[in-house]
Parts: sequence; C-alpha cells; structure tokens
Amino acid sequence: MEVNVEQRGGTSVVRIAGSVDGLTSDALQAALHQQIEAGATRLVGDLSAVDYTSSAGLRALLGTLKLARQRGGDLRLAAVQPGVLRVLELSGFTSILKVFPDVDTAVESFGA
Amino acid sequence: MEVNVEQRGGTSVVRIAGSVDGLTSDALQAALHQQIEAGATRLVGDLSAVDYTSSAGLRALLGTLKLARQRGGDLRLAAVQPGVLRVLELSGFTSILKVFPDVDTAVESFGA
Amino acid sequence: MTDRPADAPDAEIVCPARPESLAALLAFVAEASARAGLDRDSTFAVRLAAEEVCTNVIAHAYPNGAAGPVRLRFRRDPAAVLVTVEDLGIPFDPAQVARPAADAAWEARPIGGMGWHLVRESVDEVRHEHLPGGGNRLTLVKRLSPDP
Amino acid sequence: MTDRPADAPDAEIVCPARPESLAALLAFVAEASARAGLDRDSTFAVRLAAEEVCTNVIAHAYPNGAAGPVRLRFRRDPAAVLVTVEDLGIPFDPAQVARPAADAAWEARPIGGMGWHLVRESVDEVRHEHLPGGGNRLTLVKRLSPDP
Ligand SMILES: Nc1ncnc2c1ncn2[C@@H]1O[C@H](COP(=O)(O)OP(=O)(O)O)[C@@H](O)[C@H]1O
Ligand SMILES: Nc1ncnc2c1ncn2[C@@H]1O[C@H](COP(=O)(O)OP(=O)(O)O)[C@@H](O)[C@H]1O
Repeated sequence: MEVNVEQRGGTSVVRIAGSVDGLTSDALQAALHQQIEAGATRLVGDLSAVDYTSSAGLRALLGTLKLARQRGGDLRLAAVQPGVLRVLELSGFTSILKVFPDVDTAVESFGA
Repeated sequence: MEVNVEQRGGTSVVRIAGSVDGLTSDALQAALHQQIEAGATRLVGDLSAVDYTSSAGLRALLGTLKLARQRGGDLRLAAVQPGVLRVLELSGFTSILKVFPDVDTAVESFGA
Repeated sequence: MTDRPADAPDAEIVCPARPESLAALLAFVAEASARAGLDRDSTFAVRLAAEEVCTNVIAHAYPNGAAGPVRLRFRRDPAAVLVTVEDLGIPFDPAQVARPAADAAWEARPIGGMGWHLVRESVDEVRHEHLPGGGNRLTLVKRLSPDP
Repeated sequence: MTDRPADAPDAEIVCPARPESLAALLAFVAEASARAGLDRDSTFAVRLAAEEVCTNVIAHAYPNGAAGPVRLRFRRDPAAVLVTVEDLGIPFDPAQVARPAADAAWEARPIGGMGWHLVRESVDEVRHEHLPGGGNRLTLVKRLSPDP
C-alpha cells in the first residue's frame, strides 16, 4: 500500500494505492491522523487505486472519520472501486461516510 | 529495528537498535545509503543496541562500506556486542571494517 | 488436525497464531487463489473471509500465554473453494457472534466488531466443529459460478 | 514429509517459500527457542542458522514458477536442538557450497555468499537428505552444553 497527500485549497487529498488490510491499515491510519494532527481536518480519501479492504481498513477509516469530525472537519471518499464499496456497504459505512464519484466532486463538496 | 542518525562534526553517527535480519536489513541499508547520498560519507555505526545480525545485515554493511569508501569516506563500527561481533569475525568482515570499543573513539578516528 | 492430502502438498500453511504470521497467511491465500484460477470477485471474497478469520484466531484463540498454531487449508473443488482454518485454542463458535448494529450515528458507531459479519457475507457457508483434542475447525465455503 | 509428532502440535510451521513468510518463520523459531529454554548463545546460533537456511529456500528452492512450501520443525532433545527444514524444490546439497573467500580486499569482496558459511559455523552438524518424492530435508543440530 502507498499513501500520498496533496493539498487542494483547504482540503488534503489522500491518495491510497494497493490493499488496505491487517498489514497496512496501521500505516494508513497513521498517515491520516498525521494530517489531522497537523490541522488538516478536511480530508478526501482517493480510493481509485485501492483494490481491497478488510475490517482493518474500516477501523482506520472510522477512527479517522471520528477524529476529523471531532475537530470540525470530515473524511470523505472518492472513486471507490466495486469490491471495496461492497465492504463499505455491508458494514453500514455508506450511511455515515460521504462517497463521491471522483476526487474533484469530493473536494468541491467541502465548499472550497 | 530502529535507526537514528546524529551529526557529530563531519561524521554521522547511525545508532541502530534491535535485530538486523532479512526483515530489517533493507531499511538499514536505505538509511545508511541516504546519508551517503546526502554527502555524509563518514559514518559510524553504533551497534551497542544490536542484538542480532544475519548475512542480510552483512550485505547492508558491506554495500554501505563500499559506497562510502568510493565517495572518499568510510563506515566504522562501534560497541559491537559479542554475538554480532562473532558473525563479523566469521565472515572476515573484521579484516576490512574498523571496529571501535565505543562511539567516541570511532568518531575521533576520523580525525575530526 | 488431519494430514494434508498427498496430492496437494502445498495447499496448507501452519504457523504460530501471531501477528508476524499474517503476511505469510495472506500470501498463501493469494497464491492458492491465483493457482485455482478464481475470478476477481471470488478472490476478493475468499481473501476477505480468510483474513478476518485468521486475524481473529491470532487475536483471540490463545488468550493465555504462548500462541499455538493456526492451520489453513485451501481446496478447490469443481463448484466451490473450501478454506479450512484450525486452531488449538479456546472453544469459539461464530454462530454466537451477534450481527453488529450498522445503523448507529457516527458518534456512537463502535470501531471494530465487523469481522464476522464480513465473513458471513463473503462466503456461502461457514461450518464450525470443535476438534476432538480441543480447538476449532472453521470451514469457509465459497461457491463458484460456472464458467459462462 | 512425515507427520508432526502428536505430542508437539505447535512445533512445526509450513508456509509458502516466499519473502512474505520470513516473519512467520523467524517468529516461530524465536518462540520455540524461548519455550525450549535455550540460553542466549544457542538462541542466537539457532536463529542465525534457521534464518540463513529459510532465506535460501525462499530465494533458490523454487526457481521455476510458483513457490512451493517450506516446512520447519523444531525439536528439543535433552542434549541438542534439531531444526529440520524441508522443501519440495530443486535438489540442493549444501556440501557443494564452497567456503567463501574471506581475505579479499574490500574492493574485491563479494556482497553475499556468506549464508552457508554462517550456518556451518553456528551449528554442530548439518545433515542433508533428498526426499523420496523430490525436495530436500536439512537437519541442523545444535548441541547444548549441560546446565552448570
Ligand atoms: N477465533 C476466536 N476465538 C475466540 N473468540 C473469537 C474468535 N474470533 C472472534 N472471537 C470473538 O468474537 C468477537 C467478534 O469478532 P469480529 O466480528 O471479528 O470483530 P472484532 O474482532 O473486531 O471484535 C471478537 O471480539 C471476539 O470476542
Ligand atoms: N535451498 C537451496 N536451493 C538451491 N540452491 C541453494 C539453496 N541454498 C543455497 N543455494 C545456492 O548456494 C549458494 C550459496 O548460498 P549462501 O551461502 O547462502 O549465499 P547467498 O545466498 O548469499 O548466495 C546460493 O547462491 C545458491 O546458489
């Protein structure tokens, strides 16, 4: 898994590539929380290149979502691939997380 | 394994802690080569907290030694613990690598 | 635990139920799925169910002291893949795990507790047996759609 | 490959001969050594020999295509530890590996080639057998000094 962060106005676009599983979810969570600790509480997760997630990935996303919202921001997702989207749906995450078709729309949703 | 670098005059003291094995040697080699690429070719490896090395660690050390010397510097070791020292001796590394009892002596050996 | 079948010497993995073993377990499942020619959806489903079950064995099967083994077998039948996960740990029947609430607001949503739910949604059947000498055997059955 | 002994169900590990499996193999050896009560020097020696042998099986045993299994067993006898490493790969007799030159100047010193030398120096005996169906069994014997 690889994580890259790009600033787009007041929003951090976190591009994740590869598999989010029990081997990689701690690194993802650390990268996401680091953004929030640095004050970037508006996060867009670009999941276009994520081919897999397990419940370990869900933990990282939910932990980040909670922290971001507690600080007045949010975590929103973009370009989620079908297999990963199914995991989000099965676990009820699509009812609490906003999912956008692409990164631009997700960034704009913050009203930049 | 953890790697920390501290600058002492013109010398980089690389403190390594833990086990250098097939799981960690790439990270060690990357940290050492990064120093050299950044121009710090005088390296002291502080091995006081290294409890284990396999041939994977020897590869990282020899690769670093060669690169440092080709750039006019050197890699010297300090405070090598008995088990690790035995591996260095068995593999003939003590005939090409300078080993010092402690970090200060190793740093001074560069004639700082 | 029984013998691995003589005709598939590389279709099992046995390792300590420790976090350090997870990479080996996942690599084994990935390789076995590729070798069995699973399509993308089945590969995802089997990987997910296997990861969740292995993670749970690693986290929960040996609460007291040193980790015992986890043994995973992968079998491709004509119409299904069977993944068997055995441990020698405390009795654990997944039928007892309640379905997590997935309708709480974000503030109240617990972090975790989704693993077994995902297993059940990913595969078609989950069988549980208590092993005679102690321990558990879980069999995950993923039915394969016939080639179009 | 034979069965694991019935009295030591967690004294073996079988996993794909792939880099992802190294962490599990090393964790297994560490845990088995601790459980067997080895002293520091023997723990180091067994770990080193096992790592070198496993790394070699991962790198060399299956040169053509998909990785087959590596199986490691750890047995503590009263006076020795026996570590057995089996693969189903190409025939490999370590007696054929030449002792590396350890006297070249640094410029000429090859990077690598030390693994088998360290194995031989770490343990007291190395046995090699070709397995009947193909593959290799290496047995590493580390004699233990009697308690003082
Ligand atoms: N192999 C096991 N042995 C014992 N208990 C288990 C095992 N697997 C799961 N459990 C129990 O079932 C619960 C639910 O598991 P799961 O749905 O995967 O969620 P989580 O692991 O995130 O809590 C665990 O918290 C644990 O108490
Ligand atoms: N399990 C094995 N199967 C086949 N060949 C092997 C095996 N182990 C070692 N070898 C061969 O023996 C050589 C020497 O091994 P070793 O001393 O560990 O050094 P290195 O692996 O660094 O080359 C290897 O380069 C390889 O050609």
